[in-house]
Amino acid sequence: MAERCAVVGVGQTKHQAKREDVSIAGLVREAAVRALEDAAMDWGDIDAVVIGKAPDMFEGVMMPELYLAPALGAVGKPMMRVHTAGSVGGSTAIVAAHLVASGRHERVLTVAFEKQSDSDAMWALSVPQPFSTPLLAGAGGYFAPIIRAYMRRSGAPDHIGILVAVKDRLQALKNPYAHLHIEDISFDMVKDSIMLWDPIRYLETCPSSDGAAAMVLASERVADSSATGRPPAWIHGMAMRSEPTMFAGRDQVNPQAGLDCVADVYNQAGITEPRREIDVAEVYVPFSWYEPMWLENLGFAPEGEGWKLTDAGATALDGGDIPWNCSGGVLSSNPIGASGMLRFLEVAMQVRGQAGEHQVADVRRALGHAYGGGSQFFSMWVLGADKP
Amino acid sequence: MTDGPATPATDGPVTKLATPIRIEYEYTAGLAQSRFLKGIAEGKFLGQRCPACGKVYVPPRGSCPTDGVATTDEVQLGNTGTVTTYCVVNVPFQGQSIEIPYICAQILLDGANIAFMGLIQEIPTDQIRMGMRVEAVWVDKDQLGLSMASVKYFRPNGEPDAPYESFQEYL
Amino acid sequence: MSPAPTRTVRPVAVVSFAQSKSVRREDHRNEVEMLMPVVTEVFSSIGVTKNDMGFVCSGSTDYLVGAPFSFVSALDAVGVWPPMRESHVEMDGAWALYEAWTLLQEGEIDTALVYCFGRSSPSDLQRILALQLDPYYMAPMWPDPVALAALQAQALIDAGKATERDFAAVAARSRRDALGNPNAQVAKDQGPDELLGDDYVVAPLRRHALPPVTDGAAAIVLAAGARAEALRERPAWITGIDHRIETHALGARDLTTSSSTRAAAEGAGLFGTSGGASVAVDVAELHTPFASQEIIVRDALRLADSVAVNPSGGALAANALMVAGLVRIGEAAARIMDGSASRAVAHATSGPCLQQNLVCALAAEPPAAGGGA
Amino acid sequence: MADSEVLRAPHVLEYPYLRSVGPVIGAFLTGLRDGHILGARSQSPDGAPTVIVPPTEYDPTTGRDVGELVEVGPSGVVTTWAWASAPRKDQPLDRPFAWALVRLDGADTAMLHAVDAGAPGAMASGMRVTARWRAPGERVGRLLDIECFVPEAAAP
Repeated sequence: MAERCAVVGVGQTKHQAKREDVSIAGLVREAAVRALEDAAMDWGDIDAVVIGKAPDMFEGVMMPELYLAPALGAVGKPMMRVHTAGSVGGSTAIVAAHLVASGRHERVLTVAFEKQSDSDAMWALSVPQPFSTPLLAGAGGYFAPIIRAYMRRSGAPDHIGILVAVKDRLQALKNPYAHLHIEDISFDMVKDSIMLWDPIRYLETCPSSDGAAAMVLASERVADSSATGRPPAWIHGMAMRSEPTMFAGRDQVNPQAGLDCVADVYNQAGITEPRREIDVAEVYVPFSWYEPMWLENLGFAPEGEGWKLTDAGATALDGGDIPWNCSGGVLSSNPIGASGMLRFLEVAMQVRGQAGEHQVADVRRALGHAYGGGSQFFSMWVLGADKP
Repeated sequence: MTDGPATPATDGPVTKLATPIRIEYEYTAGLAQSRFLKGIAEGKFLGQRCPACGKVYVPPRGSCPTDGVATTDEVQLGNTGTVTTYCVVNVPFQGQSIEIPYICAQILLDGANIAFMGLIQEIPTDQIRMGMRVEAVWVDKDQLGLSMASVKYFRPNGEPDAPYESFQEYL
Repeated sequence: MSPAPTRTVRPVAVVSFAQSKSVRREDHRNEVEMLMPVVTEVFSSIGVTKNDMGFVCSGSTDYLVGAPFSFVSALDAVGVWPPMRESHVEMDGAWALYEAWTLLQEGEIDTALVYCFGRSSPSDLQRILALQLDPYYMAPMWPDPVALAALQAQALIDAGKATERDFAAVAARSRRDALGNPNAQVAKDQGPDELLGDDYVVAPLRRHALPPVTDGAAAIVLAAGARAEALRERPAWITGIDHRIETHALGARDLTTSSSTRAAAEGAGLFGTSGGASVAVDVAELHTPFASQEIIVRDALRLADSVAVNPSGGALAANALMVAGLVRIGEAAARIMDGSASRAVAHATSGPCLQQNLVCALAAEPPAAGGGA
Repeated sequence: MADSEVLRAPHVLEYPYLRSVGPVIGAFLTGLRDGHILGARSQSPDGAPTVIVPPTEYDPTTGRDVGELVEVGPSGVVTTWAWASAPRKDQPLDRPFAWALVRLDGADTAMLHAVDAGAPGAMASGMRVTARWRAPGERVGRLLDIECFVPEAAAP
């Protein structure tokens, strides 16, 4: 009963630590205007706007969609604001896509952003609460023990995380929008970087970025008559799943919500052998070790064997059979609220053949993935070059 | 905090605007957290059991996250537990006075069905292991208060390591 | 924008509604503890559990709690295990309901839980809401929502559209009607003349024209088609729902009208195909926190004089931030479910001076298949 | 458990946000520091030329990019007002004042600011007001470089 929906325009900012040349609205408009230009549309063509970002405390603006409505051409239109923690960029795109899939609208602009340099990400993510004296160890202190549990369970050797960190930074060199461009990135450079949260080294972590991402989603009728000269990227499947932050017996290494979410998406897309049927994936990897963990969670490798794909170079743009994060991924650009949408957007670029130097040849189907909270909120979509 | 108040540019274009924000709240701990903290102030760990699934949560949050029902049955837990997993922190954090490197571990208290994050001391950082048995070291009685700061840290208690199978479902 | 092809609207109804008793200060419970009994009740009253829900969607804001990710622990009040389809909007629960309604349109799921919570008491709402404003040009002056609503009220007076006595009459009627609402926070029987003796808070708004500061939570279960009929003898069918936003720049708006409410009402089919000079629903629940705003929204919805407006007492009787909009939909649906109304309209608002508005039309009869929404 | 047994504690959410402002807001704030008020040329939805004050990078109604900046004010008309008899923390004035939307001469939109009028009886929609500037040395490039507006008749 759902209507077909496709991505017909994408836009993103140059991501960097501090975008001191723009206001919040200026940052968001930079991505939105590029998406409209890519879709060969103007503000007036858009039926509705869906915006997402992580906590409002990053910018100190409560429900900033109110202030941003005119900046996004939303005056007189429906506008929604999504917040699902780190997965929000993906969830926002999915909420927007449902506005089309439900038959509600034909052209929806979806935007996600973070301008964390207006404050300090470390502060905003861990505002201390009374009565709790949290062991101050940052996000890495939360995720490092989970990574150690993965290493124990899988028997993965120590160098796997380094391989991912090098691969994604090499790929970022081919993406002009990426925040980190480390020209001389090497195995030894990552290996010798400071061990922040053993087993996580400094260069195995994501940066903190200002940035925004935007897409125009369209109905079949609009996508078929698109004047952009680029093919639409059709949604073959999309899903969200959530589970509680903590509960007795919770598997944080291979979360059930991730398993359920990807099973739903593959089922919608008719995918039974993801490694063979998916040509490229953009997966939310904020710490390098999450690549092998998600390779298993997303069905590209049996449980305990994801690291073997990484080790064999299967996930590299250069020579791999299932390239992951050709854009450089979250390890190279991390405007938190937009990071998930960038994954969704990058696979649209791959399917539409507009990824430039980091383009994979002949992409027919691609997986975009985001997660957030304590590995508990998941959003994913599969895009394809063919109409589903 | 990385930036102090803006110092105004007296000439040249204005590129920054300082907008300090301060909001004051009265935080209410709620029933479950209040019970837990009062236990802490008496030097004991109080958890709550879910009436539906029987799992024991500590610190309790008043509801079972999988059943969505109130957890009202109070359970006193022991002072010992098992390290399920850990990391070694080598980076200083603002507001954190512990000397680096230090060990951050997930600790499964005996009788509990959920692990929580705690500091491990009195052991070199390269000797921490998954499965290590540990005990809570409390501040002096007259220093006990309504916060987890009443637990100074955990330390090895000398028992043999717990077998991996005994805690693997909590990873 | 070229017109969309005609599409089929899937009938979706409110089949259960629950809310906490609205209080000035929820003294001994945190957000999860306040929400849990509401979720329990919204399920138990129709004999379902969370396992029967195809989707969960919530609305809340971190700034009320003063901590990031405050919606995450609220999930513990539901118990999303095994994993569930779930989403959250940093908006009033009315927009969470809109998201759920949209998903239900696709036909893959038949049920959804919508909930929201807001404790305004821990801090100073007048100060927090200043953070909703343009961060460069308005927020640094810390204008409070009463001041902004007062600018709007004065504009109404200057335009000859209302008087201070009209504001008092709205407040008097709302608080008197609230006497019949066991969940209301402010209810009393005072006439407009008496209320006009109140002091100004920010002139021209006197104390009585302001909403109370409220802690509360609410939940609704939506169900589609036959499932709705199986769960509730008389479901409150959503015949149309839509929302619109206006510019944030107060000085670029006509504050005496609500073009976004009008457009949302048109989108929700409230005016029918005739253009509807006057809308004669049985009940209207309007989320108008300030008495002066009811006059604007009532006009935007073209409500006939016969319509019972805010029989619950409305936002002047209880106004939990992020909750009061969904409560309007719940209250309107409750009138249909209990048989006292056949047609109703509910309205929710967000932002300064009615910047963003949602309109939900409800009826005892399901929407005709094949019609516009 | 009795209410008195529930724990409470003060919690403060505080941060000194330092915002980058971009070219348009930046030019406006620079103008304020230097003692003049700028608006942005734009077009209404029906194409009529307009001037937006305070200026944003985009038109507040159509969302389109704005054009060049032009000087407006420093006097204008109150389009609506509200009397704050008990000003709150951090608001523009610490004595009773009027919040007002002020449409400056040469502008088509009104800006929110304070009017120091002494008493509500001195306020009316349609009245003319003029900016009261802070001393040049106190101006740093923010909206409150205009301390407030005052009734034009009362201006020196």
